[in-house]
Amino acid sequence: MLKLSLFLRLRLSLILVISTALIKTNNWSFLFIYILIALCWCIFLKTPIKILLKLLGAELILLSLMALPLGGEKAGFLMVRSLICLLIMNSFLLSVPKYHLSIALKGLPLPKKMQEIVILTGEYLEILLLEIQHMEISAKLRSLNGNSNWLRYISAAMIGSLYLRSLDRAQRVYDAMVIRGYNGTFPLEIDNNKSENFMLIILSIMVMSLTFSSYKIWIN
Amino acid sequence: MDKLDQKKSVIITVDNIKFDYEKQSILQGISFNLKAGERVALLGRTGAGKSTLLNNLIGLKFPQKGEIIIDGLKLEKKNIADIRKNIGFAFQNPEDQLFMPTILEDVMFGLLNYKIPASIAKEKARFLLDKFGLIAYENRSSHELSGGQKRLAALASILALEPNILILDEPTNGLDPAWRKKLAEILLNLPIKVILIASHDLNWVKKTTQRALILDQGQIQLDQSIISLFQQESVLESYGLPLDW
Amino acid sequence: MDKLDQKKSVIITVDNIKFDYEKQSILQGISFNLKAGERVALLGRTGAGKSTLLNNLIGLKFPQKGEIIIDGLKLEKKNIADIRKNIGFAFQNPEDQLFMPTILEDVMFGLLNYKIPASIAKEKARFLLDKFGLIAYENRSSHELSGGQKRLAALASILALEPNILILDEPTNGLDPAWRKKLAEILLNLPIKVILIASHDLNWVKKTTQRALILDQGQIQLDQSIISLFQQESVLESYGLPLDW
Amino acid sequence: MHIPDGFISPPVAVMTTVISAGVLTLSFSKMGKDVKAPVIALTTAFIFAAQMINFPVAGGTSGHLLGATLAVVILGDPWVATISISTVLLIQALLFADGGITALGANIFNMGIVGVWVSWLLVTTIQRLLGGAKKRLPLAAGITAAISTVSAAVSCSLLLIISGTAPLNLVLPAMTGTHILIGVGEGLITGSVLRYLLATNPDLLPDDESKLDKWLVPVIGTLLVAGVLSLLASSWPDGLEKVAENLGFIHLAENVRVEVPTPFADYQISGINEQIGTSISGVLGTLICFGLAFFMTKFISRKSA
Ligand SMILES: Nc1ncnc2c1ncn2[C@@H]1O[C@H](COP(=O)(O)OP(=O)(O)OP(=O)(O)O)[C@@H](O)[C@H]1O
Ligand SMILES: Nc1ncnc2c1ncn2[C@@H]1O[C@H](COP(=O)(O)OP(=O)(O)OP(=O)(O)O)[C@@H](O)[C@H]1O
Ligand SMILES: [Mg+2]
Ligand SMILES: [Mg+2]
Repeated sequence: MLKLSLFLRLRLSLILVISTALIKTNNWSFLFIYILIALCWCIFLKTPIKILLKLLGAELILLSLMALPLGGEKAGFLMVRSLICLLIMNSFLLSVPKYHLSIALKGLPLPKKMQEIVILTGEYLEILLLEIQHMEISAKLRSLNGNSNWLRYISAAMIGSLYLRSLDRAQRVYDAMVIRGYNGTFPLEIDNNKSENFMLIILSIMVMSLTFSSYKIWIN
Repeated sequence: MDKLDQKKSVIITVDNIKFDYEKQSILQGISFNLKAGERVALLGRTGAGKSTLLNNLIGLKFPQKGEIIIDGLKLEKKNIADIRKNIGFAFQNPEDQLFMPTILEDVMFGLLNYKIPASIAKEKARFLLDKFGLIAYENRSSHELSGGQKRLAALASILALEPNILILDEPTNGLDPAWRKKLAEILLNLPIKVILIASHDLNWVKKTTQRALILDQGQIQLDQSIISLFQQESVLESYGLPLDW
Repeated sequence: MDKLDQKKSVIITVDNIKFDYEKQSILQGISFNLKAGERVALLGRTGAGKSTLLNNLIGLKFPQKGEIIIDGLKLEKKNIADIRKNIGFAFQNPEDQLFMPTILEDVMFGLLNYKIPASIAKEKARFLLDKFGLIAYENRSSHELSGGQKRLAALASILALEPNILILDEPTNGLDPAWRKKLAEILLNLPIKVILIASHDLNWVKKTTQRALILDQGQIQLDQSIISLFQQESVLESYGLPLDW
Repeated sequence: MHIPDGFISPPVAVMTTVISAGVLTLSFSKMGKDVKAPVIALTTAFIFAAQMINFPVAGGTSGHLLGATLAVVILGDPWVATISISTVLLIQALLFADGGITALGANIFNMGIVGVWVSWLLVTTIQRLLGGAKKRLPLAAGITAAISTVSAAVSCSLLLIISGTAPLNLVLPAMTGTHILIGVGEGLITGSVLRYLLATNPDLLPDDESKLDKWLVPVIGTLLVAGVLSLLASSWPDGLEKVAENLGFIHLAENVRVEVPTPFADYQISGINEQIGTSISGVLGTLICFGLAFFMTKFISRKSA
C-alpha cells in the first residue's frame, strides 16, 4: 500500500478537518459523505480502533456539554460534525510514532519565526513534561499529603521551580545555538516532494469544492 | 549461593519482565531477587536499559509482561502509592527531586508530609544537610547550586525519610572524589534493607556493593558477587566495562 | 616549564579575573595561559567554581574584574560572536545542546548555519554519528535516548564544526567505561589547538590530558603536569581529590 | 474554553482567523528586538507543562493553570505573551486534538488576545491601585487572572452566539458561571506561583514601572468594578445552578482527557489530589473565595478613587 509521508498525512488531515467543519449546518447528506471519507481515512491510516473509540468517547462528554442545551436536530448535527473532525485528527495523531510530533510540526505551513518557536517548544515540551512527572513522583515517593493549603503550596512550588529551570535552560539552549553559529535564522531542511505536493493540491481542490457545494452555490 | 543466603527474606522479586519502547525492545525477560541486607550494583553499557529497569521497579513505566513484587506486594497501578512509601528513589537528574523554594525545605518536605512537627523536621533536615556539606547553603534555592551540590541535596532529601529500599540511578555522577568516598561511607552505615544502584563508576561500585547484575542485550547476563566479578577483567570488558576506564 | 613550551603560541589568556555571584564570591583572581597543543584538565572539589570559570571563558557570564583573551581577541560583549566561532563548548547537561527534532539535524545544525550545502552537511553529520555509535538512532528525537547516548549526541554535534578550541564540562559524566575509552581516543586524535576539560574523573583525565589546574578557594592553587601531580597523592587528597575514588 | 471544530460558523471562523493572524504578525513586529526564540519557546513549553499540574482549589476540587496572566507577568510583554499563548493553543489543537483546527483563530482570539490583553491592562492597573509595591504583584495578578479568565469565556460565548450556535440566554450564564469558578482557581494558582517566584527570585518579576498613562488607571479601575458587578448580576441565578450541575462534568471530562491515549499518553499525570469530584463545601468554598477577591477589588478601588 501507498505510504504517505508524515507531512502529507498532516496536511491532508488538516484539509479534511477544515472542509468538514465548514459544511453547511443541517445539511445531513453532505455530512454523510464526510463520514465515509473520514472512515476511509482512518482505515487507510490503520488507526487502532479500541484506542480511537476510547478517545472519542471522552471527547463526546465535552461536546455534549456544549451542544446539548441547543436541543434537537441542531445539537445532533453539531456533535456529529464535530466528531468527524475529531475522528480525522485523532486518526492522524494515532498514526504518528511517539516523539515524532516535533518532526510533524516542521511540516506546518507557518511563517518562519513562528515555526522556529513552535519547533523549539515541541522539542522542550517533552523534557518539561517529563520533569513535571518526575517531580510529582519524587514528591509521592516522599509521601506527599496534607491539607489543601500545603498541597497548593507544593503545586505552586513545582510550577515555580519548573519556570526557573525553563528560564535557565532557555539561556543555555540559546547559548548552545549561538555557539554553533545561529544568527537569527533557523536552518530547517524540509523535504519537498513534488509529486506529493501535486497530489495535495488536487485533493484539496476536490474536498473544498465538495464543501462549497453543500451551500448549493453552483446548483442555484 | 550458600544456604545462609537463601534463608534471608526476599524483598524485591523481578519475574521475567519484558519492556518494549515503540521502536525497540529493551528488556527481554529479566528475573532476579534482592534479599534483605543486599547492596547490589546494576551494570551495563550505555543504552543497555538500566534506567528503564529502575523505572519499572517504581512503577514509572509498566512492563508489558512479567511481574514485580516488592515487600510482598505485587506492583500494580492500584497499590503503587503504598509500595512507593518505602522506597527512596534517586533520578538520574537530581533537579527532578528539588522543587521547594530552599533546599532546607526540600529536605524537610517528606518529614512534614508525615506530620512530623516542623521544629523536629527542621532539626533533622539541618542535620542531614550538615552531613552532606550543605548547611551553609540551607536557605538557597537549588538553582543556585553547582551540579555536584544539587546531587548531594537530592540525596539528602531522599534519605530524610529513612526508606527501607533505596534505588539510585547513577548517584555518583557529578560528585568529586572526596564526596564519592563520603557517600560510600554514608550508604554503608544506613540501616536500609536493600540498595540497588545503577552506575558506570566501577571503582566506586566495587567498594560499596556486594553483588552485581550485568544487563546486556535485554537480559541479565551475569549475576555474581562483586569480588569474583572484578577478577574477570575480560568478562567485564566484553560487556563494555573495561576496568581501567 | 621548559624553553620550548614558552615559545608555543598562547591561545587563551586569563588574567586575574574575579567573579562573584550575589551571595558568594567564587573566582578571586584567576590567571593562566593555555598554549597551542595543550590538553588541560580543570580539577577541583564540588562547588569550587569550575563551571563558573568555563562559563566566563565563553562569555556566558562576565567577570567583574580582569580580562580574558582568546586567539588574540579580548573577550567582550561586542566580539563574542566572532570568538565563539572557534570554540566548541559542551555544557554539563547534554540536553541543553539538543534542540532539533532529530539528532541528525542536531549534528547538522551548526553546519547549516555556516551555509554548508545540506547534502555535504548530512554526510558529515552521519559520519560523526557513526563515530559516536549513534547511526542507528539518527532519526530519533533526543528524548528517545539514554543518558549516555544524549551525552554522545551532544559531543558529536559540537565536534561537527571542527572547532579550534574545545571546552568541555564533565564530558565523561554518564558514559560507560567503554565509551570513556573511545572518547579519549577520539579527542586525542583531533586536530584541535587547545582542549580544556573540567572533570571529576581523575583516572580518565590522567590518560587524556597533559596538564592540570586545580581550582580551590577561588584561586588556581596548582598548575602542574599531570604526571607529576599524580605522584603527589596527599596533595591531591588535600584538594578533595583522593586518588582511589 | 477550547472551542472544537464545527461549533462556529464559517464567517466567524474566517474573521477570527484573520484577526488572530493579524495580531500575531503585529506581535512579532512589536516584540522587543532582544527577545530570544528559546526564551519564548521554553516559557511556552513551561506554561503547557504547568497546565498538567493539578492544583487543589478548595474542598476536594482541583483545577489547572490556563496561563494567560502568568505569561503576561513573567514575560513582561503582552505581545510576547500573545505569541506564547497562541503557540500553546496551536500545539494543543494539533497534537492533542484539544480545540478545533478551524476554531484555532477563535481560540487564539479568546485566550491569546482577549485573555492576554485584559490581563495586561488589569494587572498593571490593579497593582497600582494596591500601592504599586512588587510584593503586591501576586495579589494583583491573582485577581487579574480570575477576571481575565471570565472575560475570555465571555468572548468565547459571544463568538458562539454570533455563530448562531448557541442562544444568548443559555450560553452566557452557563459559560460565565462555570468560568467564575475556574477563574477563582486560576487566580489562586497564578497568585501562588508568583508568590513562590517573589520568594525565590524577585529579580525576575517586573518592577513597578507601569507603562500605562495616568488617566487609564481610574478608567480601567472603574470599568473593572462595573464589569464584574454586571457580570455577576447577569449570571448569578442561572450561573449558580449551572455551576453546581456542570462542575462534576468538567472534572470528569478533564480527567478523561488526561488519560486519553494521544501520542503523549505516557504522561498520565494524575493530580496531587487524587480524589476527584465535588462537594457542596467545595462549591461554597470557591464561591467564598471569589466573593472575597471581588469585595477586595471593590473596596480598594473605592479607597484610592
Ligand atoms: N522513549 C524512548 N523511546 C524509544 N527508545 C528509548 C526511549 N528511551 C530510551 N530508549 C532506548 O532504550 C535503551 C535503554 O535506555 P536506558 O535509558 O534504559 O539506558 P541506560 O542503560 O540507563 O543507559 P545510560 O547508561 O546511558 O543511562 C536505549 O537504547 C535508548 O535508546
Ligand atoms: N546562581 C548562583 N547564585 C549563587 N551562587 C551560585 C550560583 N550558581 C552557582 N553558585 C555557587 O557557586 C559555586 C561554584 O559553582 P560551580 O557550578 O561553578 O561549581 P563547580 O566547580 O562546577 O562544581 P561541580 O563540580 O559540582 O559542577 C558553588 O558553591 C555554588 O553554590
Ligand atoms: Mg540511565
Ligand atoms: Mg560544574
